[in-house]
Amino acid sequence: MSNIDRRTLVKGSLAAMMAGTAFSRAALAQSAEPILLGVSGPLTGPNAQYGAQWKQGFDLALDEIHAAGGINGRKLAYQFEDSQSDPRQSVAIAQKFVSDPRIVMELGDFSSPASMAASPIYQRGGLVQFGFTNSHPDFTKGGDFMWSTSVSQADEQPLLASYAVRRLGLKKLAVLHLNTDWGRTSRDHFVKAAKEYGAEIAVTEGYIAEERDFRSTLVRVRDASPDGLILISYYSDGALIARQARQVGLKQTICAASSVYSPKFLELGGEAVEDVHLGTRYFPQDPRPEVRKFIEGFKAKYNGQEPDAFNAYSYDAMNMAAAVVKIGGTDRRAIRDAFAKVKDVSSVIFGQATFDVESRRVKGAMNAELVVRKGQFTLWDGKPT
Amino acid sequence: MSSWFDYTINGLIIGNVYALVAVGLALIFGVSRLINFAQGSIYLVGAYIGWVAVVRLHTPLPLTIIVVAAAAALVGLVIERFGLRPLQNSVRIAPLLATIGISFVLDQLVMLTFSPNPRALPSQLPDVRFQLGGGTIGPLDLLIAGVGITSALLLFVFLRYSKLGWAVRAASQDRDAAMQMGVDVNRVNQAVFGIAAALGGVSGMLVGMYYNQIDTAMSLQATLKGVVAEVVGGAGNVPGAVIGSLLLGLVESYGVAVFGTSYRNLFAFLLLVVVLVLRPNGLFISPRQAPPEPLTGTFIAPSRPLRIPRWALAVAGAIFAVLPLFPVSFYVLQTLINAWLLGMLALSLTLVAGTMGQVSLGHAALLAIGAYTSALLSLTLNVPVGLAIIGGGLMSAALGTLLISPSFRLRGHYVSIATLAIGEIVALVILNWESVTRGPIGISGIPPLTLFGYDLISPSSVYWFSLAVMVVLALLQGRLLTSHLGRSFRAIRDDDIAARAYGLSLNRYKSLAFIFGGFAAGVSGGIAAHLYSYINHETFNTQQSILALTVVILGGLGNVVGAIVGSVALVGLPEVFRIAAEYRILIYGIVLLLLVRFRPQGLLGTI
Amino acid sequence: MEKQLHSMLSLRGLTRRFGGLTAVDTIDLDLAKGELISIIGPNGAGKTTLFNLVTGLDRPDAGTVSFEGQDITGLSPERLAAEGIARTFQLGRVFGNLSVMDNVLIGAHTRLRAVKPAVPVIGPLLELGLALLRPASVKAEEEQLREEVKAILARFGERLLPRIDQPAYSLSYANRRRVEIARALALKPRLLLLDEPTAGMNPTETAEMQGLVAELKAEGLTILLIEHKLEMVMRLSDRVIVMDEGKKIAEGPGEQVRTDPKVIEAYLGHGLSGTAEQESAA
Amino acid sequence: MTNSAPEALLTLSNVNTFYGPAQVHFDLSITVARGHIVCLLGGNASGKSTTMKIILGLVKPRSGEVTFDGASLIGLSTPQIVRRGIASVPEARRLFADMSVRENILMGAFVRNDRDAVAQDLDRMLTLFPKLGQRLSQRAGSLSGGEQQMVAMARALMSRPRMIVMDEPTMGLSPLYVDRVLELIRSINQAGVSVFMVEQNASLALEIAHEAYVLQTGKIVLSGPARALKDDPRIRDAYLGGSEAA
Repeated sequence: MSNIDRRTLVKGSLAAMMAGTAFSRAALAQSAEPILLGVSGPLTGPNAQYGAQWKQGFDLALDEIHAAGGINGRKLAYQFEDSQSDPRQSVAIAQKFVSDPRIVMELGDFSSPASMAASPIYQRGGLVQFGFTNSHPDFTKGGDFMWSTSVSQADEQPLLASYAVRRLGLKKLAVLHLNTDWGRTSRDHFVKAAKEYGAEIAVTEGYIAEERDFRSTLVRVRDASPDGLILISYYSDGALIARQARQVGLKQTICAASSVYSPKFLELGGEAVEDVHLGTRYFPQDPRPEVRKFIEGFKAKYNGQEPDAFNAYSYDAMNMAAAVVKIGGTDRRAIRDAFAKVKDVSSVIFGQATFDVESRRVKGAMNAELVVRKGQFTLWDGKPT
Repeated sequence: MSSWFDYTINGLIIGNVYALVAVGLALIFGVSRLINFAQGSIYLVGAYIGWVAVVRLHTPLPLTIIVVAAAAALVGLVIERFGLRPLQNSVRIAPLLATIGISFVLDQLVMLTFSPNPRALPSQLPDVRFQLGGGTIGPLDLLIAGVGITSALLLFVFLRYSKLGWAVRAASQDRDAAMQMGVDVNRVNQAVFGIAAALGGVSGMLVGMYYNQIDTAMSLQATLKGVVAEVVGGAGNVPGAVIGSLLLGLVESYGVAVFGTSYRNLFAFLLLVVVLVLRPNGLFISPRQAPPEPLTGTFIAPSRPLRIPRWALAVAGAIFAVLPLFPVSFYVLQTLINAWLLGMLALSLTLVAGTMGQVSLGHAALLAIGAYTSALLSLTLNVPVGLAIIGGGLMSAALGTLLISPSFRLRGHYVSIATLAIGEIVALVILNWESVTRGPIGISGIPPLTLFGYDLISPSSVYWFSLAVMVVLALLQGRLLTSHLGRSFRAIRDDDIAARAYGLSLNRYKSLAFIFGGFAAGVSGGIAAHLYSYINHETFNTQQSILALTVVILGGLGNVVGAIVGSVALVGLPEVFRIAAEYRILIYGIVLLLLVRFRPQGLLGTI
Repeated sequence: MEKQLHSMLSLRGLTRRFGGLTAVDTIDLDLAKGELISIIGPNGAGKTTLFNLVTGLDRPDAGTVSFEGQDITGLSPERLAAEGIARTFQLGRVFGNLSVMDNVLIGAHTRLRAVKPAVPVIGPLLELGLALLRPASVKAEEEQLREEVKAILARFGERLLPRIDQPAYSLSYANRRRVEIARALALKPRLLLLDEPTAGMNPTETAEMQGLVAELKAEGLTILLIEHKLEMVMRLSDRVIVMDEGKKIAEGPGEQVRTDPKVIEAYLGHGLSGTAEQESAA
Repeated sequence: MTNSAPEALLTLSNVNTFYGPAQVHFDLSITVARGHIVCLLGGNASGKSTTMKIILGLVKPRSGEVTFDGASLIGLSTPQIVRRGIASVPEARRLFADMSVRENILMGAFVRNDRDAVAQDLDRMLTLFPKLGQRLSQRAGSLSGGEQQMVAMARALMSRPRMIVMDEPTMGLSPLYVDRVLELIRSINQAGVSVFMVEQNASLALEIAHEAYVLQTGKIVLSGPARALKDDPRIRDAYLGGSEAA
């Protein structure tokens, strides 16, 4: 530790630091210690639930990776630092990871402010920041060390729009979206696509994450007399909106973004989410082998608990990290380069994931059209609700 | 027409929900003159106890209510006995800070026990809906309204006709005189906390059932809305709190109706500021005459500050200045950079809250103004980063002072509440003013720090830069404090009436304090923007304001060195506790409580 | 009542109500330059409210206040301080955390010139700049004021000078009252309002204070005094005004007021003051 | 009233009190005999009000003993002391301003549980203070100073105390009320309640007191039977004012 620091201090230059990292890596390569990944994410604070879900996905993936012999015989491990999704803490964590030679790659952070504030440090420090939930369009523009498997909303939203407009035949839409960078970007892509498909956007309403009461918002929606409600929401707020929509007597078809896909959505929404349509990456009966393995493994490890989207993201992310480390070894630059080399990594979200080197994202997320029937996510049978 | 009816009904329904929290807050404020920031946490605890009762123990509703009320009351009693009673004779701000610390601890305990995942809390009432206007209401709406109104009525009857109720009222009006009538004031406090907590717990449970959802993030929101409703109605006034809550619900609902959903909270906080400006004591409390003589500061107690010799400061400064030359990790440097940035904010706040006595709870807004100004100047107008940061400081000084000026005529707690609201308003304007601030997308690609054409990107150079800026600001502030302005600020803090009688215009000097402090905060925000390269409306949030206030109180109000020491301590502590992972915020909360308990005048003392 | 040609302060029909209570009820008063008028009356008679109305801390519901021929009704206290009206407070309002020196320097606030340039609008910003830069003129002014403060404090003998750097909260009650008076003097007032300056003082201290007020009067200062200690009132006052329940019930030279049956009935009473008792008995 | 060494009801012996570093009382010793009116004279800040607070347990002395009816009061809370039979009329009345006059008076009976007797006592107060009858439902804060004093005294009597301590009961009252208050104190006393009063107005106090103490900056400088003190030239100098002129 002090080895690299002393060197960097003398010159204070980044090149020296990188050299130091490479140097110390050589010494480490021989050891039987696990290959260490850094994770920066929320374990406390308002987004703590997502950090907890990440852990579940990571641990499941690691079990499988180790069962399959690990990374060329070495184990893979992660060091989870709590950032509370706060940029001030994520930058400190970034420095910590960058200057810790054991860390070969970083995963996270959760929110865009926390992730993107840390990006310059990872970029300059030459450590990959693998932001697997960062859908902000500018995230990967932070530099060539920023990679993401978060589904681009430019890809996802047209699929949702197609589901709503073309398949369900909705013509006049009310869009409710989380007023965050994600929700806003998603809304814009959705609106654009929906219009292209010939739908009219009657009203769009952005709400803040802490909002729980949507009754007045839904009166606005009602007055716009749409024939469908589009929810660009997470599962907790999505469930709240669906419940309240039914309570105030809105009977229109509801169509939601894939981010509501979670058993919690069913639990929190109860009867109100019956017949809600949603796009998703996978579904419980999905015959794809990677999905079966994930769902069954998850249920077995976590007492029958159903996995949700964030579990899947983190599970995939850990698998992707393993694939990258297999190619890139433990050299930080080689790892960066390995992202461009990995091909067809088995993935719950993408089926087979391969990075687009230009955008440093993965294209071609799987999409299934689901509907909630009898309290279960089921593949839509094409019948109107 | 029918839509307006629906908006009205919806406003009243959500108003009822707010009332459940506001009534408890009002009851406590009435007796203790304390805004209980832990009320939302009790609400949270109630919701989870309700979950245990309903989902695990399958209790019927009446029993659920009794269980939740009893358990929450117990929590309230514990808070009163161990958290607040020991602070009875310390500075008035100490209990306020203690309630903040208690809320940290409670929220974390719930999170650790139940995991942060949201849970469904099924309603135990039959799901029948009654048509009302264009919408429907269900039995829970009626139950919540019933509980709100019934508890307000019961409280009214209790206060008016029971012996203990009389004791509560007597104690709230004159503690000493009540004691002289044989009233055991500690008992009264306990009773009040017990009742308020029972009410808070039951309301958390009912609201959880109402939304079929409970999670650990519900606490702060509940507190914020409850405080707004309570202050609008007139702090300490129970029926006022109910009416304030309904009014808040209506204003929010109509705000949504007219301007759209994302403006909702903007209207809530605007309502609060407008009410405070027009009727500084809330709608239902008659304006009081000037506070009785002698008045020695609202929050400030006399204390002997710890004098640190100049040479010691110089030595400490020198050690920190040469630190990057030694083998310390970049992580340590980055942590200290965070401390220096927080230090600038704390300098700003210790000037306005400590030296000037305007305890601001919305100081993060000044960071945000500085950060956005600097980011936009450098991005869209290509202003060199160094100048852009100064521009951010100036904008924060000017705009921040202008925005906070409505609070200049307020005193004590009301200043804190008004600034809290103003801080929220700034964040919401940033969210909604998309043409300038890019709304929720935020500003990315902010150029890194540069100085005279040199990029400051290595941690050491950023460290030196931020340290230097902070030291310069600290020295300037030290100089300010020794000038006639420092004297004038402190005079206004100690006794604004006497200060006015000697020609000190409150507007002028409060403005000057905010201009100087706003500059420091704006510079801090500006540096942060260039350091992070990306900011949005959530980067500078209420938690930052609370953290800054904690730093200032810990360091000692008005104490320049204390602000810096406090910043290092409060940035450092959570990092030190990092090994404790999920437990670190809990530990932090406990450390905070202990500090408040044993050193309420701050580590270095009030100046 | 004789008409004052050069009335420094005149009140006409001054009235202030609080709820149902009329604290100050149509009060007329004329105070000539150099004159000392005492206001006496039971607590709650409205004396302090009257002071608040004159110094701008409270606004009258009716009536006018004029100072040197100018209508100053409803002006802010800070404006009135700049006009040269200084006051002390009934129970004392010192700045607890400020040193004695700083307390008295606040009194000189309205006289700051070098550091408070009389430029409109940007004046406050210049004030901030000057406070930070502290050019020679500002330093000199501060130095000179500090000397003045010491001279003022010297009027109280050794009571305050040795405690010049102590925070006011550490002072005895009587010393806090002295600090208040010193602060008022530092304003170089044209009109001084003293609200019970000897409250809480023992006979020796009272005598000292009486001497000081007499000195100030001899120096030509115009003074309005609220005081309960009758002897002091009788010795110092040119005229005495007696208030009761907000109304002026008597006005005139001390001896005349003291023997006024209305005053004896409402304020002095029978057996309230040794002297009054004897005289009314006589 | 006889002077045959009546039994002591309340005693303070060698009490030393501090506020922070400042000493307020120096070896204060005071005795209130059963059935007597005892008055403590002194200027502002001489420590008079603190003496009252010590008796009521609102301020704890650093050393010394306070006994009431033979038992120590040290360490008891104010409510406990009130239950022992000491009622108070605090300085500046300290009514509960937003409560009604009736509620204020009944607050005085807070320590009692005999509802019927309390109701009777309320009626007795109204015969003692007839003017309050019409004001019962009014806010106490809206009363005049004299009326407030009546309420404060009625309130104190409602606990059926053995002793009442009063802090400047005549302060700021018009002479009409001063006379009335003095009459009342006398009649309360004649009904068997001992009175300890703190007063600045020496001539008034000495008129009705049996014994008096003079407190100056925390020390008792004079004490004795009121009649004797009334003629003491030192008292005349310090408190009766205008003696030189006379």
